[in-house]
Amino acid sequence: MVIKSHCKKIEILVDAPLWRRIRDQAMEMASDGYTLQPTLGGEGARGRWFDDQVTGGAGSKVVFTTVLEEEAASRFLDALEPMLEAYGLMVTVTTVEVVRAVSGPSSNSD
Amino acid sequence: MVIKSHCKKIEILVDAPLWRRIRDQAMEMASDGYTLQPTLGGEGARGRWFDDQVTGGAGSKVVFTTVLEEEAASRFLDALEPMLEAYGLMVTVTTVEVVRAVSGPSSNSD
Amino acid sequence: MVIKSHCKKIEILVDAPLWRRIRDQAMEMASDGYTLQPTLGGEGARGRWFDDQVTGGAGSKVVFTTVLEEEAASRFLDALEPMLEAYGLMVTVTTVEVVRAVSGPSSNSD
Amino acid sequence: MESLLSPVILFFVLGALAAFARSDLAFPEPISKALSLYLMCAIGLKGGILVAGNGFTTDLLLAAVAGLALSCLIPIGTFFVLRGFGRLDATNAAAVAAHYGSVSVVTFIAGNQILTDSGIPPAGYMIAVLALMETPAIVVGLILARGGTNLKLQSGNELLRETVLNGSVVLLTGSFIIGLIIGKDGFEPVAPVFETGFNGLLCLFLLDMGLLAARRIRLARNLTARLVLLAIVFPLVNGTIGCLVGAAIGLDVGTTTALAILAASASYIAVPAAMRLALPEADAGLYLSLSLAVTFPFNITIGIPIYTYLAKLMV
Amino acid sequence: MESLLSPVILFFVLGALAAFARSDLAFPEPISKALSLYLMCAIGLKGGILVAGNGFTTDLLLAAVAGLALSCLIPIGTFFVLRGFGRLDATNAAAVAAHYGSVSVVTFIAGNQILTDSGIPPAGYMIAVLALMETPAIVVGLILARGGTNLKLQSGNELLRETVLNGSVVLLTGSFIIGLIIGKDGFEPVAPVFETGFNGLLCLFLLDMGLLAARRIRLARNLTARLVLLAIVFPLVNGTIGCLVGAAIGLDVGTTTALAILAASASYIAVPAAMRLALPEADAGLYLSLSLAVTFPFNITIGIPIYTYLAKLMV
Amino acid sequence: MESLLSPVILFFVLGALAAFARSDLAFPEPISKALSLYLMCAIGLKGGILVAGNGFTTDLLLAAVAGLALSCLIPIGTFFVLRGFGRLDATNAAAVAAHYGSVSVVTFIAGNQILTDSGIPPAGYMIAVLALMETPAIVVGLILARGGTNLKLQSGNELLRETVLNGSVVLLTGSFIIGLIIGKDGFEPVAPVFETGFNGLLCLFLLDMGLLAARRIRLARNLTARLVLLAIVFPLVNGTIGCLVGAAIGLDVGTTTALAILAASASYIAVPAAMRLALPEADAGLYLSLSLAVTFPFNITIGIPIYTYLAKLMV
Ligand SMILES: Nc1ncnc2c1ncn2[C@@H]1O[C@H](COP(=O)(O)O)[C@@H](O)[C@H]1O
Ligand SMILES: Nc1ncnc2c1ncn2[C@@H]1O[C@H](COP(=O)(O)O)[C@@H](O)[C@H]1O
Ligand SMILES: Nc1ncnc2c1ncn2[C@@H]1O[C@H](COP(=O)(O)O)[C@@H](O)[C@H]1O
Ligand code: NA
Ligand code: NA
Ligand code: NA
Repeated sequence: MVIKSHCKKIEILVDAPLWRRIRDQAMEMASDGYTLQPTLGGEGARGRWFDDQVTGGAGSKVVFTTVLEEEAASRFLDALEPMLEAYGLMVTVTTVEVVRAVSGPSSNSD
Repeated sequence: MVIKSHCKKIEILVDAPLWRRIRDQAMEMASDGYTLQPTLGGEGARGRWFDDQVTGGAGSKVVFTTVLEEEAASRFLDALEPMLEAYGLMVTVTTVEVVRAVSGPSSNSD
Repeated sequence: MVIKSHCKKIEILVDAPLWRRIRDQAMEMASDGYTLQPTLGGEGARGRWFDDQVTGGAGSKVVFTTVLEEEAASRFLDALEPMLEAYGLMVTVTTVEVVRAVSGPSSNSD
Repeated sequence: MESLLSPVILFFVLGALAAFARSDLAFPEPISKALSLYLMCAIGLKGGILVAGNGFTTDLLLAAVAGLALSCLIPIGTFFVLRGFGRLDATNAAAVAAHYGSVSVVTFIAGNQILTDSGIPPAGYMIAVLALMETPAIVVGLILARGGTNLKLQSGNELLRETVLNGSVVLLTGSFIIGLIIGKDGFEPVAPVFETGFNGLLCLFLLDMGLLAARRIRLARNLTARLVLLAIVFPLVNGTIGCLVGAAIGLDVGTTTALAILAASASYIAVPAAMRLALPEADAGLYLSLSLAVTFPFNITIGIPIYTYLAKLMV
Repeated sequence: MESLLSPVILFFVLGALAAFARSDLAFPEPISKALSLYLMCAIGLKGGILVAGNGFTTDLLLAAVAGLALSCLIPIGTFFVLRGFGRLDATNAAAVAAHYGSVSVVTFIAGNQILTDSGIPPAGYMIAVLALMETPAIVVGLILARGGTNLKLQSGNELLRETVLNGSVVLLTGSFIIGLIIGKDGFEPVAPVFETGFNGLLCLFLLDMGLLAARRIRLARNLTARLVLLAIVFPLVNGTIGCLVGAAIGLDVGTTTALAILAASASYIAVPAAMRLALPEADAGLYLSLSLAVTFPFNITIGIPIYTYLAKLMV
Repeated sequence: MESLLSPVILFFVLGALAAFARSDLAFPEPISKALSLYLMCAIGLKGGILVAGNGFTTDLLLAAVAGLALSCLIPIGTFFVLRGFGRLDATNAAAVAAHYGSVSVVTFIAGNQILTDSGIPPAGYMIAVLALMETPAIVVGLILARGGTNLKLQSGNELLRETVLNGSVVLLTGSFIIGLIIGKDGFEPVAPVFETGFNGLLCLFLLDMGLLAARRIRLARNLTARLVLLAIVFPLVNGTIGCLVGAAIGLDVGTTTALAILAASASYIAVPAAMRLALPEADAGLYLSLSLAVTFPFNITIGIPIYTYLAKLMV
């Protein structure tokens, strides 16, 4: 059992058609994995939205989560910068411990 | 890019028919947004439940998430108090950093 | 209103057919509840997966969340150890505050 | 007893057995929801077309008044029995009472099918009566609860949305009106979906309801023997009253039985969400278990044949 | 006006009214998606079978060329009107223009149904024209946008996937080809689902679209009166152009009307996701509101009768 | 080769091509699940009604014994080949072997359809044989695995739930029994959904399976050339054995072919979840890829015509 402290869980609320770009960015930044979760709707400065599968997901969002080590996380956030405005991303960063069988959240670790 | 530290992510597990009341409360407390996520089921002191869309969601729950600054968060929690018991809410509060293009999680901020 | 600090929110990404075993383990460790959430897909060292309900959920995962007090949490994590490898679990532990109407996250508490 | 061997009932029993045996058989929730929307559309259309054919008759008016009266009075009776014999507090008694005053669309549909197969189809206008009976009991329930607690709906708006604007009420009423407008001829091109497919899809839905009802009973807590007993006595008593009223106002056997089924049945589609909103401190597990896991299976299997028998006696 | 009282339109109106009244009536999203997939399969098959029966004709070729030309030219016209009168920036104008150059499968299907019921069915090959018109406007829109911004698709791969490999395009084209292969005889065993059930399922889908369109308009922001006006003027102008072109190349009344409907309609299934990817800084709420919440209901209720009338005048 | 051009197969190919081309075409998961539940209901009912008509015959008994024997023995053979030639460890070999011993309902249904269209329909009781063959291989697989590892099911309860109480087994068996009870007459009112609609919905499901199978192959890891080869050799060998056994016990051509299809097919609905539970350390991606992404498409397109040919030779 490996418990890795001080990892960063980065959760990104992103429009459904755009999540693959976030993934590509994350995988480049030494992330070794991600998980996608569905949403039902929400509201923010850009208005209200609800999940709707008819319009090809143009108005729907998903939560993209990746857990990274501190340093990789900050590089990833920097890489996200140009997308923040254009894609209307909502990003939260939480400090977590990760428990896995063998390696840690990033491949080049302990 | 604006990185705001020490924000509070408040996640509320609430019965599907009641989430709009939580939203109204949150929006009053200077929250500038929220996100809803689906659940599959769960168990607690009030027993076990599973998602069931036939009975109008009376037995289903959703996760209502809103990110607030520290002070707004504690006002929001106070405002939730009368609902905690009646609605059977399960509330968790996590300290997070928020990364957005421009403003922070609450409209009246930096 | 009871606000309990320093609780541990344990989130476990687990294959859909296996979540009941995690629950049994959690309920034994003085957890007083859990919540299940759906996922859409993900990727890790064991490859990529996507939600697929036809194959009996063999390839799908769910997020099992339980909030425990610190000491119960570490006992729970120890009990999970043998499953980490075999089940391919991804576990994150976050420190949270819990707000409930009456008791705390574990039944034998303040 | 023949009707107990109809595919519709057999699928319900299959679902219930599967859930009791703890099989992992389950319908995806969106499918359950879609099937229930479909059934309401189809039954609404059918009602509208029948009424379009026969016109608005005095029978319709009498049945409507009778239905409305039953849905307002039944909650009052059940409320006091639940308070007394059932030992529930006012809020829970009122919430449960509202379910029994309202109606179960699926019970009505199953009954309608069985009666039609037995050669005594209820009048088409009973579908309008069904729609009328869905919501008044919610309001009566809230008035009853208000005697016992200070909590109320945060806005009249919410009450409106959860009663007359409740999805199932809107769909049933809307389809009924569309049926009135298009009539038999306009219905023809859509009949393959809404008529020919009805029985088969009803089977699938009842399979699902069997699963849901049995699963609900396994989750049930706070279900005392007294309450379970009441969940069987209520439909028997209300069904008998329905028969008496139907016979008194001169309805035919099938239509009288339909009125009895409406009186006997307890809502589990329209009312639960309304109660969760209006009386959040009531125990949702309780009213869902009673209406969905006890009264519904009872009516589907045993109740409907009894009400049919009684109606035949009385009319 | 008869067609306004067809069940298909009435269900659309029911959905829209329910959403405006803020009823909680809603279809589960997977069901909406499944219904739209079903409709595309069914219409594709039908087109293929009709063309298999009649062979590839010069009419088909002419209509295809006309359709392609319209879907390339319409975005250019709308783009400049949106920039000028509509006061949109280049990115948003281009994104909206792409929607109007492309087509709405559901509007086409509803029109097809109405025309067939009125005894002037469009030629089967119009379904091939429909498929051809889905994607060119996306490319034209991107070229128009490129004048105003530096952002582009991250890879040609993505553009390909979002245009010719877009799910709805693949399904429509694939079913069309299957229809061509199996022909009338091979279709028979699957006809109960894809033909007999079509009308009824279309009703359910349009009920859902009424809900979605009205809900979308309630969420709309940044919708100026000028833009709403354009979302009504565009279909009228493009529909008229479609009629003129159809008449000019010698199509019959039904087929001309179908071409007009294609020209007049705005995509809300294939194009929005492509635009979200290709022009992420454009306002998705804006183009969805215009195409789904304004133009679509306009075409379904008022537009189609107008184009039919014009086609009858011109042909 | 005619059968390769049936709509059912063409839709499967369309789905596979769309997924290979990385189109974003996808069915919502609840719809896939619902379609598979529907197909199991429909095929179960059909089997029950056919057996109700013909009674329990010695043929039925012989076929049942043969089916049971095959489903117990096939995993043993495949296990050792997977260990040796396939180079898998005991756990993975056992998990894969269980899939090949069990059956694929969808392959059976597609084969049944094709045989019926070719005028050699299999006996109705083969649907009972299908149900019987679903679970024994799971138990055999676990016994085989136990030789190589200490891990076991945490409770016999779980094993029970995942074998005889597995959703698809319960639904198939339950519908079969309902079919037995209601017979041909009771089936009539539900036939439009369960019979008339069957072919069309099967097309939609196979479109979806084409998408899933191809997507699965794109995700596959640890798939060696040796294993892919085995996933083609296994159905060929098992199918041939099935033909031999069917001919030996005196079944007709269609029924022999059906037995061969059952032997040749590999489960991907009932077994995977059971294996995930019972042998969690086995690689789910591996057994899903082999059964769903290699053997299933092979059987659907090439295998079934071969088994039909062999059966015609041998019977
Ligand atoms: N304070 C917040 N808490 C939770 N979710 C938020 C918050 N602000 C924005 N969001 C989510 O992020 C989406 C985009 O935000 P915005 O760009 O502000 O419209 C919203 O629609 C919400 O779903
Ligand atoms: N310790 C916990 N961890 C995670 N979820 C919980 C916990 N306790 C309660 N819940 C969730 O909150 C719901 C209501 O809790 P209760 O009021 O205790 O029945 C439960 O059904 C669970 O879904
Ligand atoms: N760094 C990570 N961040 C988020 N999710 C992850 C991460 N690593 C793995 N996962 C999830 O856990 C699953 C199993 O991981 P693995 O065992 O590495 O294949 C993956 O398919 C992902 O859904
Ligand atoms: Na009642
Ligand atoms: Na157009
Ligand atoms: Na087999």
